[in-house]
Amino acid sequence: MAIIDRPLAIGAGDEAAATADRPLGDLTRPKNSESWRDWLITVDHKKIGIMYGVAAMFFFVIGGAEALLIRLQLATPNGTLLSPEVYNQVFTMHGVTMIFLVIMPLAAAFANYLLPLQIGARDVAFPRLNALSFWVFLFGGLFLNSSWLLGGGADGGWFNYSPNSSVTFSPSHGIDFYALGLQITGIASLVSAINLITTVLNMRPKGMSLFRMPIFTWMNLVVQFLLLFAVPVISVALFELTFDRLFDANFFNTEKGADPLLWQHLFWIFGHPEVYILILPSFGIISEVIPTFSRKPIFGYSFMVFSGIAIGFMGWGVWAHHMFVSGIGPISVAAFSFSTMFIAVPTGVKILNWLATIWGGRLRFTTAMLFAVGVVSMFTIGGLSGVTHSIAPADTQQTDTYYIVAHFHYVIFGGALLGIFSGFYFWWPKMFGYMLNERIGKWNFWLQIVGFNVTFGPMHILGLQGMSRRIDTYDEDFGFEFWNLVATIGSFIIAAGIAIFFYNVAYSRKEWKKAGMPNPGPDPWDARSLEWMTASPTPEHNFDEEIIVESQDEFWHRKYGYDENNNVVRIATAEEVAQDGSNHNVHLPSPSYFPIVLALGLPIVSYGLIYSLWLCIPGAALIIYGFVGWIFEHPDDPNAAHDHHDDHGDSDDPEAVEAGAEDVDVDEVVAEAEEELVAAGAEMESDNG
Amino acid sequence: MASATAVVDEHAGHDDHGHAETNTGISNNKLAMWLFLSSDCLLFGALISSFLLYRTNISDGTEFEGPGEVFDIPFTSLSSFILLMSSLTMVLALSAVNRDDERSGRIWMLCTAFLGMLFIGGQVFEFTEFAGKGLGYTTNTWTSAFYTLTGFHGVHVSVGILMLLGTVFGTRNSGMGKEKSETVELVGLYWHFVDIVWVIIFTVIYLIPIG
Amino acid sequence: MTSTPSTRKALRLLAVVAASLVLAACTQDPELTTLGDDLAGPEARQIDNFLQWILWICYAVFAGVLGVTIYAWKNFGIDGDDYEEDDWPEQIHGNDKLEYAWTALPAILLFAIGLFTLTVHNSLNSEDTNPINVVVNGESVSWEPQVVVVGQQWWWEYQYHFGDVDVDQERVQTLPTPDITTATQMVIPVGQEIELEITSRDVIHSHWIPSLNGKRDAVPGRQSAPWKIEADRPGVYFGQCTEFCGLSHSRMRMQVVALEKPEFDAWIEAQMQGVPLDADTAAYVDALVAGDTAAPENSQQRAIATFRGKCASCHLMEGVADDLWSEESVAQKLVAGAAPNLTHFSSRTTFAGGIRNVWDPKTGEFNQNDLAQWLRDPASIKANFTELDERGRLRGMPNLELTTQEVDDLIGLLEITGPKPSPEVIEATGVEAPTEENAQGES
Amino acid sequence: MTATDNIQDHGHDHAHDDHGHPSDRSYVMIALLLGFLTAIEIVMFIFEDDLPGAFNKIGLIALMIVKFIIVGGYFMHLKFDDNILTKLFLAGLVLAVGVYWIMLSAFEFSFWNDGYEDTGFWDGQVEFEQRIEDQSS
Repeated sequence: MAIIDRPLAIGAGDEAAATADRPLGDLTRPKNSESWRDWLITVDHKKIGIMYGVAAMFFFVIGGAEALLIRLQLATPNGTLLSPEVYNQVFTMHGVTMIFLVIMPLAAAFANYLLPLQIGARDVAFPRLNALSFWVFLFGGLFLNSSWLLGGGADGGWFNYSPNSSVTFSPSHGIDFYALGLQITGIASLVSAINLITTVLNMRPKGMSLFRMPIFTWMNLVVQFLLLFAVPVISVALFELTFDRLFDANFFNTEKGADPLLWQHLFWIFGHPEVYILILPSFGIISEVIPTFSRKPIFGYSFMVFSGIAIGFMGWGVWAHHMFVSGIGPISVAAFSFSTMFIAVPTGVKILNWLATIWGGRLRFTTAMLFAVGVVSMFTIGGLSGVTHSIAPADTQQTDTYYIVAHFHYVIFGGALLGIFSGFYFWWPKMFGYMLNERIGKWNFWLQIVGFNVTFGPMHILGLQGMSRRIDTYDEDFGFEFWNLVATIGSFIIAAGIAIFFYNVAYSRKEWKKAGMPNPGPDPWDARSLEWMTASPTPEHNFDEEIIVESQDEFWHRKYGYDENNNVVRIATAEEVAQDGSNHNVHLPSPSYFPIVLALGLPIVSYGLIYSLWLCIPGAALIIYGFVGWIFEHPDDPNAAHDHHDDHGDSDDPEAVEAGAEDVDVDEVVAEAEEELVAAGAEMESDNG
Repeated sequence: MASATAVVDEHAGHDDHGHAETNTGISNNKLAMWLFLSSDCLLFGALISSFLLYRTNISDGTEFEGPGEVFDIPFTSLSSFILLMSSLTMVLALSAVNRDDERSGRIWMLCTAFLGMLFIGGQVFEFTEFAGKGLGYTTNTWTSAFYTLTGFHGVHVSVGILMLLGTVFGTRNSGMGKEKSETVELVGLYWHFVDIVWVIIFTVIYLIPIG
Repeated sequence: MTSTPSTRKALRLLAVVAASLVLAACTQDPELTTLGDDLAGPEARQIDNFLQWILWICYAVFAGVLGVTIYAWKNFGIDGDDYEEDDWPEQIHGNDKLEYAWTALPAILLFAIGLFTLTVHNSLNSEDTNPINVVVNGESVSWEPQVVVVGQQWWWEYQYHFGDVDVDQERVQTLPTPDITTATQMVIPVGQEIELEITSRDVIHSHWIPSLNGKRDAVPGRQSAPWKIEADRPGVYFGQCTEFCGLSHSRMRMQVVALEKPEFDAWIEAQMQGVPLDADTAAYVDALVAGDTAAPENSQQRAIATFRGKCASCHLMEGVADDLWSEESVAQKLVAGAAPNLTHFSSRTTFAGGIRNVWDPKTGEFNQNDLAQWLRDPASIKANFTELDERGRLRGMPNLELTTQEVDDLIGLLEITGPKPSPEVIEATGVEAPTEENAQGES
Repeated sequence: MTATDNIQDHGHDHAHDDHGHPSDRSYVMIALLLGFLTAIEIVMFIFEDDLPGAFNKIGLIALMIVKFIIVGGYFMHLKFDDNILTKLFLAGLVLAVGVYWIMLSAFEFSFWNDGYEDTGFWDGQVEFEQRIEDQSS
C-alpha cells in the first residue's frame, strides 16, 4: 500500500519481488497526462527538480529587485528613495529571500534532478514526500512574500536578533511572517533531507560504493546531513520566537530576565552550518564541471570527499564567530576564533585540488567552465576575507560593516550562485534537450563576474572605511560616496548579466526549435558521470535498465580506455554506451494529489495563527485531509500490473517496479512530515491559554 | 580503476531474504525513521537547553520560589513509570506481530496507547495544578521554557498515540500479521524515542535541580 | 590563449577596474576608518597592524590562485570550440604526498596565525586601568576610569560614577544615580585606558569608535565583558551603532571627545553644576516647584514653564525641573525608560543621536536652525515610531506641537545650559574628510 | 584508490538477523530492571539532603544514561540491528549534546551549581518594576 512509496531501485529485470498487499483504501491515484495539471500532481524527481528551479528563479527576481532597491537607495548620500521602514524590510527580505528561497532551493533543484540520476536510481526513496517538500517550500516562500501585501515584510534583518524582533519593537506582522514562513520552508528542507539521504544510502546500483559516487552526490549528501541536524535548531528558535510574539511567552523577553543571546546561539548553531548548506552544492557542481572540461579526472577524489565531510563536521564548531562582539566572554571568543581558522584548511584543500585538476588539462572554456573557474577564484577571495574575520581582534573592527557584506557576497554570490549558473549551462541540455547559446552565455558570464566584482569589491573598502551594515543612509562627509556609487553601478551590471541569462534561455529555445536542430544527444560535453548515460532530456523513467558500476566515473570508463602507452583511447561512443530511453515498459509511481493538498494547509494555518485562530480550522482540516488521503490513497494506478512478481528469471524484459508495495502505516509519514507541523499547530494552540 | 573487471552477475543473490533490496540492507522506511529520530535529538536538545538556561530565572514578583515548591515528584514518578512500562507493552506488541500473533499484537498496542493516554492525562493534570498555583505560560521565563519543553514532549506522545491507534484500526481489513512487522517496528521506534526523551526530562528537569 | 575578442575586452575592463580600486583606496581617510596610522587608539592601531600582516598573506594566496588559473588558461586552454578526438592529457588521479602537504601547510600557517591572534586578543581583553585623581565637588577622589555606556533607540547615554560603585555588577536600571550623565558624546582624558561597561535598555546595539578600538555589543540585561578605549591624542572621534537596532539604526551615532587632563578636570567641574540661572529666574523656578503659578516674565522663564509642562516628564534638567522627573515616570512613558539628560546640553557638540551639531562647526554659533527643526518635528530628522507600544509607552521623541514662540524660548534656554565647548572641539565635530588642522583637534 | 565497498556489503552481512532478539520474558525482565532503576532514582531524590550534592547529581545522570542505553539498545533493537543505525542515531545525539553543552558553557552556565539560590541579579529588576507599578496605580 501506499503510505511510503516503495524504493524504486532499478532492477536489471528481477525487480518487483516485494509483495503487494491488499490495498488499504479506495482512493484512486491520478494518471499522468500531458497537461499542466500533471505538474501539480507529479511525483517525478525531475519535474520536481525543475519546479524547484523555476520557483527559485522567480524568487531570485524578487530578491534581485530588492537588491537593486538597496543599491539605489545607497547610491548617493542621504538617499531618500526608501523610507527607513521600507529599507529595513527590503534588506531583511532580500537576505531571507536569497538564502532560503533562492540558493537553497536552487541547490535542491539540482539535488532533486541529479542525485537519483548520478547514482543510477529511478527516483528518490519517497517520491510523494519529495513532491511534498517542493510544495511546502513553494507555499512557505509565497507565504513569506505575501507579507509585502499584508502590511509589510519582516524588518529585523535575516538574523532577526531578539529583542528587536519582539512585538514591542516590531509591532507589525512582518516578523510573524518571517518566523512562520521559515518554519514552513524548514519542514520542506527536513523532509527533503531525510528523503535524499535515504536515497543516496539505499538506492545505489550494484557496484556503486559510496566512494564511487560523483563528488556532486557526495557534497549533497553532506548538505542533507547538515540540514537534517540544523533545521531542528532553527525550528526551536522560531517556535520560541513565535510563541513570544503570538502567545506572550518569555523566551526573549528581557523585561522578565530573558537572555537575548539565546536567540543568537540557536540562530547561529543553525546559521553556520547553513553557510555550508549554501556553498557545498556549488562545490559539488564545479567538481563535475571542471574535470569534464579539463579532460582529466578530479584530482584527489578522496581528499575532495573527505574535505567536504570535514567542512560539514567543522561547521558545527564555529558558530559563535558570528558573536565575537556579542559579549560571550573572552575565553569563548578565543576558542571559537581558533576553531574557525581551521575550517580554512579543508576549503583550501578543495581550491588546490581544483587547480590541480585544471593543471595540465585540456581546458575548454565553455560558459559552464568559465563560471566554474570563476567560483574558484571568487570564492578564494571570500574565503580569505573569512580568515580575516576569524581573527577575533580584527573582527571587532570588521563585523557588522560592509566588509562583512563583501565577504559573504563573495562566498554566496561568488561561490554558490556562480556555481549554480555553471550547473545551469552544464546540465541544461540534459534537463531540457537543448543547449544554451554559448556566445550569449559568455556575455552572461562576463557581465555577471565584472558586475559582481564592481559591486562587492568596493564593499571591502567601504567596510574598512567604517561604513556600517544595514544603514539606510549615510552622511556626505564620511567618504563613502564614491564606492557606493561604484557598487550601485556594479549591481546594475549584474542585473544586466542575469537578464541576459533569461534572454539566453528564451533565445536558445526558440532558435533550437526554429532551426530544427538535432537533439544534443545524451552526452553533449563528453562528460563523466551516470546522468549522461541516458537520453536528453532525461526520459521519465531515467534509465532503461540498471547500470552495473565498476568504477568511479563509470560513464567515462565505458567510453574510454587506455592503450599500452597509457594513452586514452576511445572504446565506444557515448551513443553506444548510453541508454536511449526507449524502454516504455517501466512502471513508475503514479502521481498524487495529496502532497499539494497537504502543503496548502500549512500557510493557511499560519495565516490563522497571525490573524485569527479560526482560520486554523480549515487549514488543519486540509492538512488532515491530505494525510488521510495520503494514507488511504490507492497504492498505484489500478490498471497497472499488480501481479506478484516472484520470478527472478527473465532479465531481458525489465519489468514493472511496484510502487508502494511495502506496507507501512499512518505512523511513518506522520512522524516525518507532520511531526513539526503537528507540533507547531497543536502546541501553539494548546499554549494559547 | 579503469581495468576493474566486471562482475556482471553479482546481484544474483539479492533477494535472499525476500525484503526490499537496498544498499544498507535496511529498508528505506526504517532508515528514514532513524534519520528523523536523529534529527529530533537536536530539537529536544534545544528545548532542554533553553529550559536549563532559564531554570534559575524565576523572579517574577510572585510568591513562586522554584519548582521544589510545585513539583509533585511522587506523582511525576508514577507517570514516568507508566511511560516506561508503555515501552514494554510496545515491544511485546512487536514481538507478538513478529510471531504472527495478530490478536496479542493488537491488544498490546492498545495497551501502549492507553498507557500513553494515562501519561498525557497526568501531564494535563500537572499543568492544571501549576496553573492553579499562578504559574501561567507567560508568568516568567521559567514557566515559558517549562511548558514549551514538556508541551512539545506531550505533543510527541500524542502523535505516537495517533500512530498506534491508526495502525491498529487502519489495518482492520488488511490484517496485522507478520507482514506488518515493520510498520509496528517503526511505530515502536518512535514510541521508545519519546520514552527516552522523557527519561532525560524526568532526571534533568524534575529530579536534579532541587539540589 | 583561446579567449574570444569579447572576453579579451572584458578582461581589459576588469584590469582597469582593479587598478582604479587600488588607486582610489589610497585617496581618502574618512573619520570612521579602521585603517592607517592616523588611528588615535593604541588598541585600534594594534588591530590594524596585525590585520595588515594577514592581508598581505591573503593577497599572496589570492595572487597564487589567480596566477595559477591564468597560467592554466593561457597554457592549457585548447583552440577551437571542441576537443580533438584523441587530444587527451595524462590522466592524473591525485598525489597523496601533495595532498598531505597542502593540508598540513595551511594548517600550520593557520596555527601560527592563531597563536598570534590569541596574543592580540588577550592583550585587548586585559585591563590595566590605573586610577586617576579627579576633583569632584571640590574634593579630590581617586577614580578608576570607568564609563557606563547605555544604548537605547537611538542614542547613547554615558554615565560617570565617581563614588564607590561596582558598575560591572549592576544592571543599569539599578545603578545609583550617576554623578555625570551625558548623551551621544563621551568625554575622556587623553592617555588613559577607559573601561567601558556597555549595556542597553531596549534592544541590542553596538558601541564602536573605530579610531580607538573595535566594537562591543550593548545587550539588554547583560553587562558587557570589560572593553576599553584609549585615545593617545586629543580630538573628537566618531562612532556609529553597528548592530541593527531598528528604524533609525543608521542615525544612531556617537562621539568621543578626548581632552588633556586639565581640560578634562574642568569639564568634570562644569558638569557637576546645575543650569546657570540668574537670581530672578532661580526664584521663579523655586516658586514653580513650590506650586505657585507665577507668570513668566521673560523668554527664559517662558521656556522654563514650557519645559516643565512638556519636556520634564522625560528629560532631566537639573535646577530647572528635577522635581518633575523620576526614573519611574520615564519608565512609564518610554519603552527604553530613558531620555537624554539636558542639564548640560550645550556643553556637547552633537544631538539627535549624534547626527546634528549643537554648535555650527564653521561659524561656532549655536545651531538654532537644526535645533528648531528638531523641536518642531523630531521625526523629520530622525525617523521615529509614532504609535505607542502595548503598554502605552513611547519610543523616541514625539512631536510636541510646539509653537514658534515656544521653540524660540526653548532654544534660548538650551543655549545657556553650557558651558560652551572649546572652538577646536566644535570645529572638529564637522563631519568632513579631515585636514591636517582639524584631525588633530586641539593640540 | 582507497575506495571501499563496505557500505555496499552491509545488506548481505547483517540483513535482518532477527534471531538475536530477546524473548518476551527477557523484555519483561528488562522492564523490571528499568523500573528498579527508576525506583533508585526516586530513593536518591528522597534522600538527596543526606547525600553529597555531586554524588546525587552524578548518580542520577549515570542512572539516566543507563536507562537510555537499555531502552535504546533493547527496546529499539539498536543492539541487534545493523550498526549503521546506531551510528546515525549517535551522530544526532552526540552532536546535540556537544553543541548545546558548548552553548550553555558560553552562557557560563554550570550544571553543578545549585539551581534555585537567589542570584540577586533580578531582584533589583523586580523591585524596580514593582515601584513602577506602584507609581502608576
